[in-house]
Amino acid sequence: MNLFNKVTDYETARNIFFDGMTLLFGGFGGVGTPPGLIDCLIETGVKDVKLIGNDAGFPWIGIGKFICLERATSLVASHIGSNPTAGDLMNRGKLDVEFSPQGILVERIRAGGVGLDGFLTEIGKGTKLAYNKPLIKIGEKEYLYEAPILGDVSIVYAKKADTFGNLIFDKTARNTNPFIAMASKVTIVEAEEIVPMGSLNPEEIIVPGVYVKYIIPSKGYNWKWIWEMPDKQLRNEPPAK
Amino acid sequence: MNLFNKVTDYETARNIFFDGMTLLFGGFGGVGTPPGLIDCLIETGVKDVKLIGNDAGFPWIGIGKFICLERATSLVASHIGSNPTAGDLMNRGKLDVEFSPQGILVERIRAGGVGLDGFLTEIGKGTKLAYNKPLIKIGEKEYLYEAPILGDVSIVYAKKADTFGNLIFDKTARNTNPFIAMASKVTIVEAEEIVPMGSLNPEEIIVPGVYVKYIIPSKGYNWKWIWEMPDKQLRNEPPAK
Amino acid sequence: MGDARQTIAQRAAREIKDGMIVNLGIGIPSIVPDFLDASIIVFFMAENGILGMGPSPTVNADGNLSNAAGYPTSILPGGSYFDSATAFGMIRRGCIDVSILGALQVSEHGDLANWIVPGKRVPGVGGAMELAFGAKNLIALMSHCEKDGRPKIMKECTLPITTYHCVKKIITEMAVFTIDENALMLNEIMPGYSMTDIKNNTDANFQVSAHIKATA
Amino acid sequence: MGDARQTIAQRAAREIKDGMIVNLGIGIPSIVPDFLDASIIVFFMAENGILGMGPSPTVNADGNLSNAAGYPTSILPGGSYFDSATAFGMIRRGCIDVSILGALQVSEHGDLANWIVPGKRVPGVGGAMELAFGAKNLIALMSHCEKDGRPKIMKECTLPITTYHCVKKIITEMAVFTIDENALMLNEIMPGYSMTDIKNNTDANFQVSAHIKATA
Repeated sequence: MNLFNKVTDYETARNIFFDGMTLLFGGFGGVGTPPGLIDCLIETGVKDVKLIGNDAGFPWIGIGKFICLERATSLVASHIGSNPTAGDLMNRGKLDVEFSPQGILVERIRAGGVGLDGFLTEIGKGTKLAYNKPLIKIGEKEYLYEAPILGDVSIVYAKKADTFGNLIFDKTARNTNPFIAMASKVTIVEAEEIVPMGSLNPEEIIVPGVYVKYIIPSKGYNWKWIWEMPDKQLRNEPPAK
Repeated sequence: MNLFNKVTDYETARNIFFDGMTLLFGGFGGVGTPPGLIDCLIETGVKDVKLIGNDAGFPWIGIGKFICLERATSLVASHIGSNPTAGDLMNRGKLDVEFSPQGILVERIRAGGVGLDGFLTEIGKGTKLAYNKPLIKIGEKEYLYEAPILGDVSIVYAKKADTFGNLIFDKTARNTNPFIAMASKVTIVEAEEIVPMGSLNPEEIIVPGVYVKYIIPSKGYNWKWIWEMPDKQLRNEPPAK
Repeated sequence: MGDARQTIAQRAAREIKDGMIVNLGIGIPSIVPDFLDASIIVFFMAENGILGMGPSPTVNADGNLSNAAGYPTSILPGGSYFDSATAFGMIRRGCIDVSILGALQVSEHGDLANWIVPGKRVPGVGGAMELAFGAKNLIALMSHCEKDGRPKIMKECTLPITTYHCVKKIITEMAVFTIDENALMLNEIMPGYSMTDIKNNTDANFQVSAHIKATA
Repeated sequence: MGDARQTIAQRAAREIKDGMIVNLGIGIPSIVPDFLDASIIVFFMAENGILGMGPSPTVNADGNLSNAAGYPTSILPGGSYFDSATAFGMIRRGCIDVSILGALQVSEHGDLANWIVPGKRVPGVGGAMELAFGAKNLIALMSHCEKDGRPKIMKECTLPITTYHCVKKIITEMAVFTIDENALMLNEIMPGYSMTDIKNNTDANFQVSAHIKATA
């Protein structure tokens, strides 16, 4: 069943995280962020983490839970509006936030994941987000250079993984996960279901197993979704440290 | 059934092709090249066509049938080894061939299809294929700039299309088709089966319908595959003009 | 602002025609589908990776089926799921007929500011830059003024710009403006408001359309 | 060359170990799987877009299930289909344990020439540049000499280079060489050939391994 020795447990995951690592996390507003691996990350006590992912989650949801603990030193994301604590940490100089246009960010992660050395775009040209990006002239036009992103560790949430690491996703929980899965030295997948090789239709596989190092069974989301928390006060409060 | 007026016939396709057009064709060694649209292209008599696709097919298979008629002026491809006539035309100065590394070519088509302005890579640096490509210095390293590819018309072969143009493909006939489908002003899909909206599982759709303008029913491949033609002589002969 | 949000979303829904591909940003735009005529067929896409969103479910909400705001949605026949790189590919490539975004400020030239209030509110840029760059038609929705009464339609934005010269239409609870060739034009006055209200609450030069109407 | 092809492919098959991800180019490499021990599990990938290829089918060949040479193949449990951009993503990203390519010439420094004979044979570069660039281990397969007897293992390639300093091992019908730190080393002499044959047919400086063996 575990021919490639990829199927493992949270104990293994715990030993992969390290202080100062660049951590890529799948998910979009917490949807598709692996809940068990977030808790595992929190339990390890790792610090000085450089985070890269679509957004800061909500204080109780997704990567937001970890951000609120002030153990990340930087975050590259497209927005942090749903997590007031992240904005607060940024304004207090405790979290270095680099904003990237959302589609540009996922393309930078893809570029890393597929071994390209970055790309050119006009998006963001002339705005505050372009301040640290080289301007490249091709013909008569100038473009921003967007560098590829590669991480030390990626955490991914999948609907099903087979024992080779082939992945499929569930509805909009797919989002950034396929490229997050490709862009780190070590990719850990939390899967709702782990199935034998041959159980997945080869046409429906989204991420081929070559990119996946570890697979861990999930117990599913363990947070309340934003629409399940009518109390606005409660929503915006960070969890206890 | 045809709510979006995308489902049509070869008569419509015939009127879309024009002299001097840049034509992007799906397929890899003819596998996944739309046979009905190739015949339709041949019948129209269009000329001075600029072709872009993975390879030159075989003399009897895929785009090879059209190339042998000497109505293409140029071809951007990764190899033409399976179509001796293409090599012959190139050596006689009748077909301007630009070779691109295979994966770089499909990424250039993808870049066009997803609205990026090209990318950087080290692949091909220092070789004859790099002669016309800008060298871009980022930090201490130099990279080749690879420009995006956009076509006038794309021809695509799909297993199933729904009436909105959502596409799924069959096994290795997928190859370059998803990105060819995204990278032209007008995309025509030849589909083995056309189904109502809602018939395809939303998780398995490879190309969302927004990229597809026309859908035409296929009668399937009408050529013999290379392994079905044991006569080596016959294989390499171009079809009668 | 509760009622104003409804009013704005309801008016915005009328911009959406049969067969269109539509993107809705977070905030007010995300409630626009609730005001659509059920007879028209529209493909709503969201940048997290869905095309063909249906109405928000009232029961059995699924955490893995959400719009770009993180709220539950549904999928219609012909819809598809994909990764967010594919979603932004569509956006940059010009496949979106109309994009409806929330705004913090819009200038009379169509400059959009919607990603940051330095030192205070830090929502972030999200997908707005790509949407503003790629959409065939960009509509900005916002309350006409700040809570303290300061106008949000201005000669020049005071907040950092998301994208220059991109907004084609502004819908507030007071009015509908169009922006064409960099000129702002008042087209509609919303119910309960007067020309005087709009003049007093707009800090921009604008013309008044010869065909101006009170919105029904 | 019929027999030589078989000999080369059979020897190349021994480079493939349990659990490896392997890419095979067109030509001789495409017949390597036919010589694999059935007991080992290998994921063959091809750049058209398949991972987990099985043996070539002898009946019921499917035109839509082919290797990168356009010939029919099959898929094993755990295999997947994808587009060719994804295929090359894996290749550039270093996911391929061993890549086995056909060659026209290889230099003693490991330079590979396999895409064009100017004015004559024009196969084209295919995916060789990416494979040579990204694979953890690159093995070149070729007949030891041209049909007219000219050596193909040389001090410097005379044909245009595909990728510099990339070949780690050369397998011909006469011999197996390794290339390490730019130095060519003879490791094995194939059945039916002698050291003299190899010296007479190789136009490159090479050392002879202390552990040289005749291939069983």
